[in-house]
Amino acid sequence: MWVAALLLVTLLGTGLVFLSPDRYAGKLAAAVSAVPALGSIYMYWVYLTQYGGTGNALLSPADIAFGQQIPWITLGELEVSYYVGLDGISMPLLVLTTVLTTLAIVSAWTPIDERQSQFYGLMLFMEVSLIGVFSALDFFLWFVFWEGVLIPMYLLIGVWGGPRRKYAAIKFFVYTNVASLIMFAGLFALVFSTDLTSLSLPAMAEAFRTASGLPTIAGVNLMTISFILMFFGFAVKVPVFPLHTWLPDAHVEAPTPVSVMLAGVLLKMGTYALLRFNFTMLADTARQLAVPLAIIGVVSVIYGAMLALAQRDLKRIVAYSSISSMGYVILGLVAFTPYGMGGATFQMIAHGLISGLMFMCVGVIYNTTHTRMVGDMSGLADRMPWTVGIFVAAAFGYMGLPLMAGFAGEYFIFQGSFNAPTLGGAAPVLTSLAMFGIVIVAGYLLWAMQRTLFGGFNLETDYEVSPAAFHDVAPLAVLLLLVIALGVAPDLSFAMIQDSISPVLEIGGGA
Amino acid sequence: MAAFTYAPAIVLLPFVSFLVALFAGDRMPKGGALAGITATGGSLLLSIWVALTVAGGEVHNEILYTWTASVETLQLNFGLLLDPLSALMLLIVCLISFLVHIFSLGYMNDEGETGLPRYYGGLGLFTASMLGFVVANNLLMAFMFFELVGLCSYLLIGFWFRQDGPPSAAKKAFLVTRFGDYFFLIGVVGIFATFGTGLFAPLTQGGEVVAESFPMLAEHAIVDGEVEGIAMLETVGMGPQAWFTVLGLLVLGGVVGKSAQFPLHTWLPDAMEGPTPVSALIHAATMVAAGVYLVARMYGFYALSPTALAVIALIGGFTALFAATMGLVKQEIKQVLAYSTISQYGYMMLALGSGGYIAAVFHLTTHAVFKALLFLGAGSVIIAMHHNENMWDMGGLKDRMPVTYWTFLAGSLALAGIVPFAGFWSKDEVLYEALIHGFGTEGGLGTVYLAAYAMGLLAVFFTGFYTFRMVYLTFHGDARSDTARDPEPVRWNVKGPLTVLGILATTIGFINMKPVADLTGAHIDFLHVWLNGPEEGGWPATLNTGLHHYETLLEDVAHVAKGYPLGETTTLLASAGVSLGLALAGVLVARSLYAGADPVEHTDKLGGLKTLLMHNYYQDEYQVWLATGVTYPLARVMNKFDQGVVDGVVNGISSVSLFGGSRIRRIQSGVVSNYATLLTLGLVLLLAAFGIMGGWF
Amino acid sequence: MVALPDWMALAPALSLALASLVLLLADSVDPDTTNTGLLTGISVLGSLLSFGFAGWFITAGTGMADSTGVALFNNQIVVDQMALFFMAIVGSVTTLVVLASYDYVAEHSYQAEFFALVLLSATGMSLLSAANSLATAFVALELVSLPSYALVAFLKENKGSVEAGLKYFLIGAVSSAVLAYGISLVYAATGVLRFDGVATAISSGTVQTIVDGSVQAQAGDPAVPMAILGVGILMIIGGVAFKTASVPFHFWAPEAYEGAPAPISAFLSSASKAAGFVLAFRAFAVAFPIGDLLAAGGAINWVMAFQILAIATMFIGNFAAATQETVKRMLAYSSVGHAGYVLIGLAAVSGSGEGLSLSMSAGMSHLLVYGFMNTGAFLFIALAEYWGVGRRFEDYNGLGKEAPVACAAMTVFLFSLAGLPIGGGFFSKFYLFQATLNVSAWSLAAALIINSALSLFYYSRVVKAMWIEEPTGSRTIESYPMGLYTAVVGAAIVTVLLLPGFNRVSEIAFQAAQLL
Amino acid sequence: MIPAETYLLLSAAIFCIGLFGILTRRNALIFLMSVELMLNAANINLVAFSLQHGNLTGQVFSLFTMALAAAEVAIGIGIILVLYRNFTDVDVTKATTMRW
Repeated sequence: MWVAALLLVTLLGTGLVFLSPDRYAGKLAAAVSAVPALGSIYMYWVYLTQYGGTGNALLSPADIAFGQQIPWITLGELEVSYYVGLDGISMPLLVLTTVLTTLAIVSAWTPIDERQSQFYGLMLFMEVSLIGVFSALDFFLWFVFWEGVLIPMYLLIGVWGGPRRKYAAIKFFVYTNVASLIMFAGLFALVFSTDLTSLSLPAMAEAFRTASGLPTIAGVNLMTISFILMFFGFAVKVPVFPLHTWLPDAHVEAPTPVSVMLAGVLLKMGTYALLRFNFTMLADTARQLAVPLAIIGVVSVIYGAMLALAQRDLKRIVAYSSISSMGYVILGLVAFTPYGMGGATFQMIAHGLISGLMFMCVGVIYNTTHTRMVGDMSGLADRMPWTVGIFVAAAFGYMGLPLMAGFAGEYFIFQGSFNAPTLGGAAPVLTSLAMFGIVIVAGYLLWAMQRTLFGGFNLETDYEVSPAAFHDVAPLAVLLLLVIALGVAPDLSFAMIQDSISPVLEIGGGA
Repeated sequence: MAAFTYAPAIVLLPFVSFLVALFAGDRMPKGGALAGITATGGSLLLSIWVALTVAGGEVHNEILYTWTASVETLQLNFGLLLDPLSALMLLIVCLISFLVHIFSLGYMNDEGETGLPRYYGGLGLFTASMLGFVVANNLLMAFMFFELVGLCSYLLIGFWFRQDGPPSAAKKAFLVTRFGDYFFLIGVVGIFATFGTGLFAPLTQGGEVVAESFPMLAEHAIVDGEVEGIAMLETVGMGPQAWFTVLGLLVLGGVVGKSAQFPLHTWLPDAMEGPTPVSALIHAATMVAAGVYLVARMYGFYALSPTALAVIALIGGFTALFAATMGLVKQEIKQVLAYSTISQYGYMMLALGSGGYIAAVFHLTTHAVFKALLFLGAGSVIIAMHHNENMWDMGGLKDRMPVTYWTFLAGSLALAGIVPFAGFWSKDEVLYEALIHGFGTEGGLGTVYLAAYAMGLLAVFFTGFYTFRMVYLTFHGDARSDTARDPEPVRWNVKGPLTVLGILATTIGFINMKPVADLTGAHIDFLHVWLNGPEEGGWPATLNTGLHHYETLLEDVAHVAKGYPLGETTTLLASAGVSLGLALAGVLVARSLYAGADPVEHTDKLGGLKTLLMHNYYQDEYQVWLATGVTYPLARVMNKFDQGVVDGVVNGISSVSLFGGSRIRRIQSGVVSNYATLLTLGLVLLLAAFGIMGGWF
Repeated sequence: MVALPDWMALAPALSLALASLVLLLADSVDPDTTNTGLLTGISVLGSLLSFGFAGWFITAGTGMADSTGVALFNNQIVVDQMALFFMAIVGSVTTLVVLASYDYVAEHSYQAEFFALVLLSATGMSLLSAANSLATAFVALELVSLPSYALVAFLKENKGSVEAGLKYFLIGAVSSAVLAYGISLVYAATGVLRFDGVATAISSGTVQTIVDGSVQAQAGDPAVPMAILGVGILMIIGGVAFKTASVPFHFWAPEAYEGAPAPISAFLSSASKAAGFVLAFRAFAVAFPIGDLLAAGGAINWVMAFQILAIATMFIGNFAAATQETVKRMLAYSSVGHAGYVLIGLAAVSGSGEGLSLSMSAGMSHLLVYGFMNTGAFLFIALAEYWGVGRRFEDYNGLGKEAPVACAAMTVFLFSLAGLPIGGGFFSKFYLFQATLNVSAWSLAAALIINSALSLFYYSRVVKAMWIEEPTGSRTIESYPMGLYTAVVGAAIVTVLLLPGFNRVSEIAFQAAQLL
Repeated sequence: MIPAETYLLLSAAIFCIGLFGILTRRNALIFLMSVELMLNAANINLVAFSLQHGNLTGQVFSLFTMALAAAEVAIGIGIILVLYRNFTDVDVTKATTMRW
């Protein structure tokens, strides 16, 4: 019921905001989005206090929290139902979504100055879809929400974006949709090779795990082919090298609040889906393919970081570094260890908060300077001290400063993958290589900060630079506090993540 | 036990002062300085209390806070380890920090600097982090605070962010140390993965060991062959000693970065862009000591690996000499001190590598005192000189600022290693340990020790020279500029800390007058006793961090032995004599060159060597080249690749599709006759195909 | 419940026919009437009645009791679930189209004729849905075609409209000749035209005849010449392909849809296509059972033929659509592409005929959903034409600001056509996908996936123009025509509602297909 | 009795002639005539096999076909008329304003 309430309230709010006059749309949207935010925080609290030790939603359906199932559609012999519920993996992501949406909406007050009601309406519509993605436990329902995210995102980038917004929007849209279709094909090749009659995720997990006698195509087991197709589909969303090129374009052109959502939550859809589908349902295959997958992850880490080094646009820097950060997640997932997989999940949250924070910081700077180019400005610390202070803190968080969430996530991943059984002798080598990302990330962020924030004040554009408004800085502060809180006490979410990860580790060969 | 109950407050007090200074500093008198002074003063008192308790034979090792308890097989904790080593270090850090806070009143407040809340906040955060590092009872916690002090260093070096130099120096400092920390992090992860724990010392409960420490586990693995539980060895396919050596060397990466050892020393001279009290606190006395402290903290682990010891000794000896030579030609007072700092930490590394655990800690202690003194003295001079740091513009300050002069002189004598000042005792012990272990140890390790010893010995001469070159240029002769003729006076808040440190620099060497003790047989080597503990039972038995344990390991596992080529006493005296002689020689050479009323530069006589030294052996150049000449162009090429090839494929697929579409639509020619033709053709083709298949014809 | 007479089963078709006659009557009473409201009212009433009857019969379970449904006229016409399902599609599309035409034809003469022709054509479609014999099917098909030729060329002064009409007519004439010849060959081979008779002939391998309404073997048991039958079936495929705008008989479609008045384009691309498919479904499922055909040997494997056609149609339609410059023509090509999707209904069948009911029900479901979303999209074009917005993509720039509701509806249509889960199109496409995988038809599945991906690209170009681009020239929209708006918004609402409500559609379609 | 195959050949020939006419002739009217030929080919089949099979189905259907062909021509002529009005020609290849 709770999930349905979240979805309905947000959906109603979406309609309301669409119909509201532009002038009030921002405030109204913030108020509307506060409802699911508070609701999900309450649910989180309930979960934390009452559901401790519950299992994985896919592997032990009896333990699902806030579950609800209503039959919906019958397609041939396939039963589709409205089936939602949460576990320790989706719960933190749900809160991340709702909280980040609210903050992103507040941070949009300043930069969004036209067609506000449509903008905020789309933001809320996206929130509905995102809530759905993280709570749906039926494949169809999930896919409806999964694709439902694309449309508002496409329009948000396309309408309110920068100069090359049309190219970026269509690229994002088509690229990710193609990926979804490929994933879809891979998944259903498998569904129809088993005797599935229900598309609920737990049923799928059960069926795939016990599937036997699958056909082989060109000597390769269908399970492997499906795994690769699905991995491809989700990897685009993550994104993973070499499927990442839509991301920098989308980030650069998107208005800042949208970038916040894109980096903060949308990328996590990819890793969340990887975790749920490839690494839970097809755990055996994932273990077999662990080494190549880990290599992909490590290459993403280094490649993304190196590219970030070559950028001048602050947003592009953060965009490429997101690729780098998500590479860690892949590495953690393939480790199949408590710290590896749990850390990967934790890193989703941590990176969601920190990258959101980084983009917001860049946005606040852009609002007043109207440029994001390193080299077009310097010495901003002189004019907007608090913003810059938070920017510095965020950047260090991004670099993995201890006692901030990013360090916890990355450390867990490294710890988990360093002696991962799935990777064998390659484990320490790959992990060490991936760790080099923390040096490069320090390189480009420190460089960018030195050039833009410090030194004598100078600005190439003709705008008056003044300290940011309270409602611009407040979301930054909130995010920073969350980042620090999770860094100091990772168990706030790591504990529930572990509860839901450990069943995953118990399945599959060699565990 | 009460002292240990309050011990967390040692760390927390400065942290509170950080918050207070940052958020309320601009509404407080002195911009938050008072909060910092109160907090560090409080910490100092508590540290003394802790030290006294430890002196009573009690130690403390306890988990305070579980960072993450979620994975039952490997929980990550924060805990306190209070043993003689950490208690000593607490004292040093609290004391210097307290004095630096007071000094800052003169250096920052009186000079009318803006941004004081930020400054004192940074100092508070630094002190808290440093203390957190010192009391850490496991490697992960140590690493975390190790990183945090790096952040504070960054923030404080870049304090004057409106200029171009400091932000750049701050970036460099963080980046270079981060490079070292990269290896450290691998080491931390590796140690946790290998041993399942990062504890420095075993946790006990009612006399029973409830959690073993990783140095002990490593010892069991190597000495007793208990390798069953260590899955990591199978993964990497190495023997225990080889793998532990790798881990030790990885951790050493962080040490080399933080303690500014070759080749990661380049950041420290640049870090002098920060305010001078910061240089005194962070870049001389405490943070840079973190690396050395870490090696000492996990000495039981390094003592198991002769290779690691050799590397440490060699890095130390080489750095000591290498940095000292660069200090010879510097013109700015803080630059000289910076290279001297690098060089002195080289000595400590040399001591640790060559089995001189006591010597290293001793030198760490004395160095903290006299180098802080020198930096603060330099700060005093800089105030007087209106922030002109060039020694060639100074001269003759002796008479105009006597307190500064005499305390600075005490510090210089200590640095140069002149008897009986603090530096003499500690440096002598470092060299002595290297020497006897060099002679006593068999094989390559002994040779390495002797080579490192030779370099360390040579550096003694240079140390004496550059130290007194600095003293003579700054304080003696005639004033060479107007500001030197009429320097700005300094107040009590500058003189006070200088005096305290001056007295300490003169006297602190007495805590471990090992030559005297050996000669007279009097038990006055207090530090030795302090770190050794009781021979039987007591805290060393509980924690396994006692000197005795380390010596056993060195002897049994690393096969480090003592040898006295000239007999025990003679060797001792000869060693002391040689190093004192060389130091004096250095002082005298400096005197002969620069003591005149109007000294001139002699560096030109060095010829090509001068250029080399002035450019610091082109260390900066090659490291900058690595960053901007190799990495950055590589990144640009990769960017081109990304835009051109990876993205090109994506756009290519779309172009090909669209091109295909534009071809396909051409079929639709608009002429209805053609449609009929194509339609017929299609039908005929189908007819033919199915006809053949069905055998209709 | 009152027991209705059997002939009432044809009520959906009859109400359409009646309405057209009333219109003709009205026209003959007042030949120059411009009382568009009245004419539209009559038409809407008729088509709504038709839709209502169809819906009522479906829910009342007509044709559910036994597999034959209500058989009329000596089994020449069978009203079963399948027929009713398509009658419902025809009724709904016709309703939307005539409603939208209210504004569209207001400025044209011959309004009554327009509506009458639409309804006559719709009557033909309704009848075609129930046709159970090649003879009735052919007649019904011509009843669909002939008025539609005239409708396409309705704008007599407009070159495009006339050209479209000409091409449509010429290709149509050739196709119907091909179809007729095919039917004659089937008759030659089997001796019967009734579907069940043909099926019996194929399964028994002997020529049949019909005596007193029941099928029996001809005296002397002459064998069915499989080669002639095969050629006949192939030609019937051709005739069907024309009506459904499938390759290689699709050439008329882009031009006809582009040149015709937009409501007629909607009508043709949705309802007429559905009518073509119902003929195909019924004929191939009932008259030419694939299992028996293959067992007999030497005959045509029409499943393979449909697979080839489906893949070719999907690719040609979508790839050509991707590079169009005008919105209407893009939609026209996309309509061709969708014909390819629906052809999966006859292509995703295993050699023994398994999976046919699943794939057919998938095709039917898609046609129903498509009926709303595609009609809606074309009606939006009608709206744009009504406003004098140009034909090209650029001309749609910034339309979202001026007409947000209509543009939002159009967005729903387009994304639903692309298969995004914003409307029923997602499920219907998935249903088709499921059908392909059900029989492991990988190539069909791949074609479906690739083309869906591509289609998103060109559909989103319209969305981009409407919402993202800034308007280029000055354009003022003065009026918001009631009829068009009602139709467009109504279609959009139904399209969205078909997402949660798809279950009902798929269930009915599946039952209907199973009953055959 | 002439065997049925002969009629089949005849009808096929007529069908092909019609088809050939469609492919080669540009005049809309001749196009239309060609279509009529093709339809009549079907009629020949229907009538011939009606006799062969001994039932009337084919004959009845051929009547339908003729009627429909007539209707088709009526519509066709109308369209050709407006074609001539708009393009001042009855050449079917002239009307190419829409293509690709």
